[in-house]
Amino acid sequence: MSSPQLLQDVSSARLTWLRFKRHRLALASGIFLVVIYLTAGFCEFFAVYEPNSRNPRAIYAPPQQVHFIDPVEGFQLRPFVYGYHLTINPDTWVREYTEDHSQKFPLQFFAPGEAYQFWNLFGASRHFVTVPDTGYLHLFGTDKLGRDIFSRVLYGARISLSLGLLGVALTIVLGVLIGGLAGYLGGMVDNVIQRTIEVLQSIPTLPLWMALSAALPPHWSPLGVYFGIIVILSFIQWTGLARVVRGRFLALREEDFVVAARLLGAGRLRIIFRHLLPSFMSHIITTATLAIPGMILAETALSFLGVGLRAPIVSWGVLLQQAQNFQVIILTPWLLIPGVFVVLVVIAFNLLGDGMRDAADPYGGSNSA
Amino acid sequence: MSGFILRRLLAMIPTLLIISVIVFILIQLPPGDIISATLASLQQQGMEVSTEQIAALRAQYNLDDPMVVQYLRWITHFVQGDLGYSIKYQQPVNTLIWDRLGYTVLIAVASLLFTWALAIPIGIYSAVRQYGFGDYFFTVVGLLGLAIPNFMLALILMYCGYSWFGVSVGGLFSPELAEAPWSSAKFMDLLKHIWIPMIVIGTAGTASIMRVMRANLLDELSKPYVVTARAKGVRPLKLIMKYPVRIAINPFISTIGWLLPTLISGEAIVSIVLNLPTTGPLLLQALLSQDMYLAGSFIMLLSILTVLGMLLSDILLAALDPRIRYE
Amino acid sequence: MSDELLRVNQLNVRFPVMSRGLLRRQTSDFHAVKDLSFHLNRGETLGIVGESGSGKTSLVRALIRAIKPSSGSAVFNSSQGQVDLCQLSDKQLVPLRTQMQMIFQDPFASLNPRMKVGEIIAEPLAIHAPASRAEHRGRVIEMLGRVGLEASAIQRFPHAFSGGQRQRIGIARALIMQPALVVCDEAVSALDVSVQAQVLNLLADLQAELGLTYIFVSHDLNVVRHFCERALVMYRGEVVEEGAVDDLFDRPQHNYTRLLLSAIPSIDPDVRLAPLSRASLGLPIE
Amino acid sequence: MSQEQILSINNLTVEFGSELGTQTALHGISFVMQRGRTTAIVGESGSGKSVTAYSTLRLIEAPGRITAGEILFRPTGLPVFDILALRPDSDALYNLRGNQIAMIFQEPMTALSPVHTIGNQVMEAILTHRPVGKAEAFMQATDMLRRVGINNAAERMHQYPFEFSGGMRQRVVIAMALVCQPELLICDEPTTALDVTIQAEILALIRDLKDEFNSSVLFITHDLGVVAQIADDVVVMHQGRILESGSVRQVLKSPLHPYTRGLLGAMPGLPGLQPRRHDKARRLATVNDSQGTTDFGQHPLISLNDGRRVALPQAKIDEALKP
Amino acid sequence: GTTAAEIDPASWPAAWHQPMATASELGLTHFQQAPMLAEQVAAGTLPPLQQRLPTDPVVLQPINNIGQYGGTARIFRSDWDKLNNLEGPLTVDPSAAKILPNVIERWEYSDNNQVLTLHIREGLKWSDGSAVTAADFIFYHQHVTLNTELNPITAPQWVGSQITAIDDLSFRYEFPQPFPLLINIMAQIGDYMLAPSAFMQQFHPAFVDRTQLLASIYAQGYVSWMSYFNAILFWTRNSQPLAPTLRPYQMVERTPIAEYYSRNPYYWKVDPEGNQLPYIDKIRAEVIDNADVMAAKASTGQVDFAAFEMKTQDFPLFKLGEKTAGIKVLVWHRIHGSDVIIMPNLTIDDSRLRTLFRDRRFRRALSVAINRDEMNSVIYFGRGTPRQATVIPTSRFYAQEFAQAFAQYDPAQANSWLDEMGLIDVDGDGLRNFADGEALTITLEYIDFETPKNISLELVVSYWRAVGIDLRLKEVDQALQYNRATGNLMQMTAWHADRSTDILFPWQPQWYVPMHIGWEEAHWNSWSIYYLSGGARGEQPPAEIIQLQDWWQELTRSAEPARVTELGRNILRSSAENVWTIGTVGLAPQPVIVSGRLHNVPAQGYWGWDNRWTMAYHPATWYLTQ
Ligand SMILES: Nc1ncnc2c1ncn2[C@@H]1O[C@H](COP(=O)(O)OP(=O)(O)OP(=O)(O)O)[C@@H](O)[C@H]1O
Ligand SMILES: Nc1ncnc2c1ncn2[C@@H]1O[C@H](COP(=O)(O)OP(=O)(O)OP(=O)(O)O)[C@@H](O)[C@H]1O
Ligand SMILES: [Mg+2]
Ligand SMILES: [Mg+2]
Repeated sequence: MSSPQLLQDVSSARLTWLRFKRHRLALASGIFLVVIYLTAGFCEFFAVYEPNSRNPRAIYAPPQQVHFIDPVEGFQLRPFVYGYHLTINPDTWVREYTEDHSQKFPLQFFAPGEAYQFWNLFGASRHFVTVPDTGYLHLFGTDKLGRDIFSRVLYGARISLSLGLLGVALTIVLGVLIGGLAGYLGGMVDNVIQRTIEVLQSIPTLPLWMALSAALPPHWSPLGVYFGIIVILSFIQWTGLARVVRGRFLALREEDFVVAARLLGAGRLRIIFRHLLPSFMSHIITTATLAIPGMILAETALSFLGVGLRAPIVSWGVLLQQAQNFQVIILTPWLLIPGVFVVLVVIAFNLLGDGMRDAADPYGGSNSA
Repeated sequence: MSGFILRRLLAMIPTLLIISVIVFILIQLPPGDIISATLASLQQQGMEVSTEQIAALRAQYNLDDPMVVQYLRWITHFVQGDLGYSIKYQQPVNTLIWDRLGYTVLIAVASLLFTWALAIPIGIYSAVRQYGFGDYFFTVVGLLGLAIPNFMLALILMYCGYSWFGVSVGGLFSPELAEAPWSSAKFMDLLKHIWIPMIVIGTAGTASIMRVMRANLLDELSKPYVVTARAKGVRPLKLIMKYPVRIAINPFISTIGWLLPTLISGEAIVSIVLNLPTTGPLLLQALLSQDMYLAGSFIMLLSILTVLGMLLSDILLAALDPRIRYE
Repeated sequence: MSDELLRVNQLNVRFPVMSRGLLRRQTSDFHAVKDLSFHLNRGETLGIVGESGSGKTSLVRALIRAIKPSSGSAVFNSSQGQVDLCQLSDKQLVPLRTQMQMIFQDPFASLNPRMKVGEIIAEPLAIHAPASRAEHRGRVIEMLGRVGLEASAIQRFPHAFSGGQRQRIGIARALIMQPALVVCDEAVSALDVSVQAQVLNLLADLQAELGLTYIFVSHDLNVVRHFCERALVMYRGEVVEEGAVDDLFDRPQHNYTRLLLSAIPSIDPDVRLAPLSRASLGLPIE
Repeated sequence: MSQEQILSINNLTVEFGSELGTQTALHGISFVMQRGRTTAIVGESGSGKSVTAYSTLRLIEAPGRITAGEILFRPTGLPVFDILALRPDSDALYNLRGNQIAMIFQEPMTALSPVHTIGNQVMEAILTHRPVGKAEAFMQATDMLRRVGINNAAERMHQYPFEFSGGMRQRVVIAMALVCQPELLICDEPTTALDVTIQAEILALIRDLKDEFNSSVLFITHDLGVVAQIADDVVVMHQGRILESGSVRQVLKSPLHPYTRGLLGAMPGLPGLQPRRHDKARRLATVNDSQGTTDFGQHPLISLNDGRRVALPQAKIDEALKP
Repeated sequence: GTTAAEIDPASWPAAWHQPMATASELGLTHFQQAPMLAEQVAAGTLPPLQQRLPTDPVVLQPINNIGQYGGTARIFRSDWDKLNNLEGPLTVDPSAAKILPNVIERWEYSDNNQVLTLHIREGLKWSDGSAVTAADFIFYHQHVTLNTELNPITAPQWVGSQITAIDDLSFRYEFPQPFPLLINIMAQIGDYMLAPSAFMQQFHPAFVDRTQLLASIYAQGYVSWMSYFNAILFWTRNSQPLAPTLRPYQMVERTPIAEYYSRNPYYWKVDPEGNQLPYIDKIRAEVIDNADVMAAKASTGQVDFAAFEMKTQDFPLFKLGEKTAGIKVLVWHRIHGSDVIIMPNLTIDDSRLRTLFRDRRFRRALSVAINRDEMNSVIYFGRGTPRQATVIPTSRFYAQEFAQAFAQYDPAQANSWLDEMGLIDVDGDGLRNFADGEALTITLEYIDFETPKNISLELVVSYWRAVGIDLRLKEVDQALQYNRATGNLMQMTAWHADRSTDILFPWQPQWYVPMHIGWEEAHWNSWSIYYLSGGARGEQPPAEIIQLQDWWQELTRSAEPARVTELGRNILRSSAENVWTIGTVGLAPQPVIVSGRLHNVPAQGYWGWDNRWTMAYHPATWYLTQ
């Protein structure tokens, strides 16, 4: 039952937005994702260091605390961190770090720091936040080689997040193309595609991914591996989408407005692009949004198994690979910080997708996938 | 009904055949082969190996036959129940696989039940209290389960299990009981260990099931027959359980089959972290070391399990939904 | 009348019945329209009545080639000469689409919710008469005026209109190419009486104005009697009776027609409804 | 409220909220139903017929809300009470639903759960309200199925809805509603989805059963023909308001309100009540044509001496009453 | 803590440095057995102890206490042979410097070192009670070593060799050339020299009907009699039969989860009080593939002994376990000359890289570009020894300058050598290019195995990047490592420089002389192949390499100690000067985790392949308390 009077003058985009806005969590997630994607996009600027630069004075160093109050000078507006004082405990062999109050590094914003190549386009050295040359800043601590986790998380975000997007883009292309073909052509083609999908879906995903990743030629460059992994992850995922697309195609093909277009003499392409695709675009976008976190998690899983991305590429999965053991929890829990980001992003994408699903398609039946 | 089952069984055959081809290609893909891996491990023990020895070994394992011949040999033996010989473990695959497969199924089923036990009531609750605080709360909790990478959660739980309850780290049994015959003590021991993988794998699937349950229920709740029943004076709890839940359950049953691959995948990761005697760790080893019969048989068996799971869910669905049964 | 627009001969429509399972083979077929023949004159309105499932929709959809009839012929006197609609390929049909159009039952489902009304109505022009957008716009606005909608409607989406208004949009789309033949499959059944009346009036006006020929499918006998000159009564895929509406309604020959007529509830509370029983008419019960 | 009145709706107001604002579905409607009679509500789609029926059983769900009014119900031999005042989880409410008041819905195809047997669903009403065992409930249900004209009722009890044709399903729905012999039966467009021939059978059935059980019926439809055939009293609704009410003859034969007249005029086949010969030149009257508007203002209902009520200014009524 | 390359020999009992004493030498006449066996003897399923022990049992001195019998030791599968140590013909001393008798009581070389005569201890029995005789050696030599089905290519040292029985307990090997190093082999991988012949003949087609044998083997799912034979002999199958052994424990069962071992009732060593060893009744070796899980289990006291897969970097975790789980963390020393050595492939097909790698300045530059002290502190907590790959200090071939050559961190020097070679960064990306401007990248393939290769190499990447060398790492699978190393396909690889003791260095100086092809080394494969094939295949090495091979040839045949030392040093000096391989940090600490209930494990020891890890520390004398 719709209420024509009220709907009169509301555009569909606006209605969708109104509905979406009602999901506070989805809205917040969307904002969070925009922020983190921006940060990832400009990670050279937001990171303090390059992902592979090391601070030999800080191996497995815990996060530095940002201070505002100095014991001598009292409160000061410019926050600062103290340097580390390292002792290796002879009994426990643990590297124990304490704050060295004789070393004080004020945080500087938009100041020059470690030089970098922005997107490999031009050189620059300004960072969002940095400390003077003599000091170091490790907001999330450091890893086994003294690399800054904060910076690595940001660089990792670029890889992991873009991997999700590209993977899903590929999934969509494959899913829509193949599903659409099956749904539109029907008959033999449909049958073959349907069987193929069934077969692919009956093979447990992880073993399949493992097998495929293990098959990536070892002489591929890290970038090649990156794209290889994307292809592998999309290899299974498209099937789900294709099924949905096919189903929708079949259903929509019988919808009156599509029949009407056919009776007007519209050709196949016109029907597909003017009528069918727009009708489930919102559905596809939602599905895609919900599929991205799956990709990100899958990447961490593959990295965990050692068949995913590999150094010097820094992804969240690669970072978590360092954190995959018991000792991390006990001794260096800050190595799990990339995991926190994975969790946040995955949740955010899911909430966003949920919100979009509820908001999308105010007229058409938005039956769940 | 039996005709239905028979038809579905027959339909499985071509699917499985195609899967077997894919699996076979898959395990042939990676560079290197098991013979080199074997030689590598021989060298690890200090033995010297020569090129001639390699050739001899390859001949022993028929590795130089054409692909098609190798495939046919593999699949005919497979069908006869001979899963081949693991070169890495120097054992017939049969002796390696069944226990592990059993535990995999056990864990998968336990996780599935756990997921359902958790997700369905919560899904019902959030549907009934749509947009309430509980709805949001459980959605986020459910998503947390989905979002925490399995291996991380497993590690954290393993640590908690050890430091709070003194559960031995890793494994499905305490060492004393691992090989003991089944007894109540062993069963209790299993329960003491299985909760970690169960929770880890289970929570990963909870979110999606919760969501589907909620969506299905919301869909169902406004269906005319539910309104009809309400108008009959049926009390809310009974009403929900008898109608919407009953029908909203159907999609779940139909997803058992599709869930299995996910569960098995989750199981693989968790088992590697926790060192469970299931297919996951062995499969990883087999894949990495190119033990193709082992890896191939594993993937094949898991796929058969999945296909059977789908069959099972179809049968259950047919049993539950008269419309399908009578078609 | 000599000015014949359409002649249908021995038309059959069958739907394949597929088996489930792996190969989805066709096991049998459902015979929805059986050996149907009739003719239609230019400017005439032919009603088709019958109970649900009797094959009305199948018949008209086959005529307009939304589905492919399995056998028979339907000779159409198009502006290009006589053609057998049943023999043409989809491609060959495209130019003919301007000469025959359909108005759908469901005013909600038949308009693409994602297109603006202007685009919807202009779609036939875009397909068949490539011209400037401005030209199209002019014709669309003119058409909108004819069906009684404001020109401002072109900027809006279908959801902003009531059922009756949407049906007008559908009519505007069907008529913009000035087709000779218009098929209305339950075009007013989903509408409220008063809206139904408006739409029926509109269709009648347009017919007078443009010289249209209608095939009018309905299960409402009163409507058919009001709107059509001739009617076919369909029963289980066959025409059981055909004739001028008044003859048909006043002197039904076939038992099924009698049954139908007896089931029409009179608007007069004093005329009690006394439906004939199927059994007494020798018709099988559901 | 007199003994002869079984139901009295006073100033019922229902609102629906959405992200775009609140929409009032019923603007404080009032009418009474006489015991043992059939009252029909007519009106175009969206006029608030279903909402009225749902309100009577307190079936309005969020985002809908009953914001004002009372629905007084007087079961035979029991004191009158306000349905809207019942607590949402009170026994009285559950006793009301299905036992004292039963409802038949528009869509026979979807009003039955596809995965439960017919027997199960018919028996449910009995088991919910009567202290009887399953065997007894089965007997009663079978009996009721037989009475609504289902052959082999005992066998049919074990079948599923999809094994029934549309007409049969609607019979089952009727049986389900009547099995507890409610005093008030609400039918929300029970025949709209059916073929005319089947509609005729169902209408006859409802009429017969009503007499047999001596129930009162609230019958909702937009088909004036059906109203003429089944109703004793008629309420005409439009956009959440009552425009006219009275006995079926009063309303259909000498309508006062222009809207009612418009509706009647729009029916092909009228006036003259005889099927009219084909006449292309004649246009159907529509509400719009006759009134130039579909907005009938917000006049209060005025009761006339003959028991009818019309929402028109007194002057207009007088004008209309002039021969 | 010590960064001691050398462990004071006095930290072990004096007796361990000598040939093992026997009961008669110590005047022991009464022997006791484990209660577990006493029961079996009482039940009549086992002969009395006296009949099981050899005529004059060997006496082992426990390092701390006389132990107590009983218990099941929980370990990981990778440590099975650390507790159930190899009992070869000969053995080594705790410093991994000397060769000591074991199964073989005495041996004599002929003057020309071409004939080796050996004498087996009297009354020694396999774990099934059958006697150990010369036939067991002869069977192995003639029907395993020289069998072309089991070993299609005879290893060079065995070509032309003969074995002859002298009597039941004495036999001799004869070789066409002098072979003084045979005893090194017999001490280190003696498991490939003898087998319980009576038992194993049942599975050898030379002794039983081949068709029958094959039929039963195929029925069990094996593909060849050879795999079946090996499975029985080396206990790699999961069910009976398992070959009898001389080790302290016999495997009894093998499941996918664990392996089970039970004491060998015929074990031939006793403690100074006459108690038959071992003390511990049983071993359960759990199969775990994930090294992190192992570390977790070991640190929480869930195993009694763990070492092989324990990583140096995990010391803090283990140390934490000392507090929370009552384990002991012993710091042993790996006897690897360098924990990680990097090998540029001098015979790579790519001619430009080859030219580069063959330029000594390049290798030296790469070496001095590495900050070994930092590596030592980052990876080894400062407890390793920064050094090049060379023998360990206890070796007779050791010289400090070999260890220190080009091992000082000196990036300026590295840069100047690289500049001198014309490797200039022409495109300004901070990385050097070939003289013609082409990008210079080097790919290093490795497997992360045994020593901390991954982290070391990650550091190396950053050190080299600092001098403009673009190194890319690729972790590969074992199979791939093998293929690519032996196929001369790798530009660079890394391994750990074991074979750095006097036991193995003279016999397998593979890091210093191209004389071997295996999965470990890839720095001069074509030259090795040329050498091994007698010039038929591979590539002829330059003169200085031929010189190395000649020196080594002479070393293996020479009987004159001074000459041997000189030849060895010649080889090592060449390596020091030429930096054939680039070492990092050696003599690194190896965590050895011992649960609170396991005793008599030496606090210090050398850890490595050369001495078979624990063999010289007599795990049979370790015991469990409850
Ligand atoms: N695509 C199809 N596949 C199979 N059977 C079909 C299909 N379309 C229609 N039918 C069957 O053909 C018969 C005639 O259907 P049709 O839609 O023509 O009837 P109708 O007279 O238009 O009924 P209604 O009044 O309900 O619209 C029906 O029994 C229907 O089930
Ligand atoms: N669930 C709902 N949400 C929002 N608005 C509703 C809802 N149900 C009913 N309404 C509104 O209440 C008004 C009355 O609806 P109602 O269903 O009573 O109409 P009706 O007269 O029964 O129409 P029909 O003949 O189509 O059944 C409608 O305008 C509709 O917009
Ligand atoms: Mg139809
Ligand atoms: Mg309604």
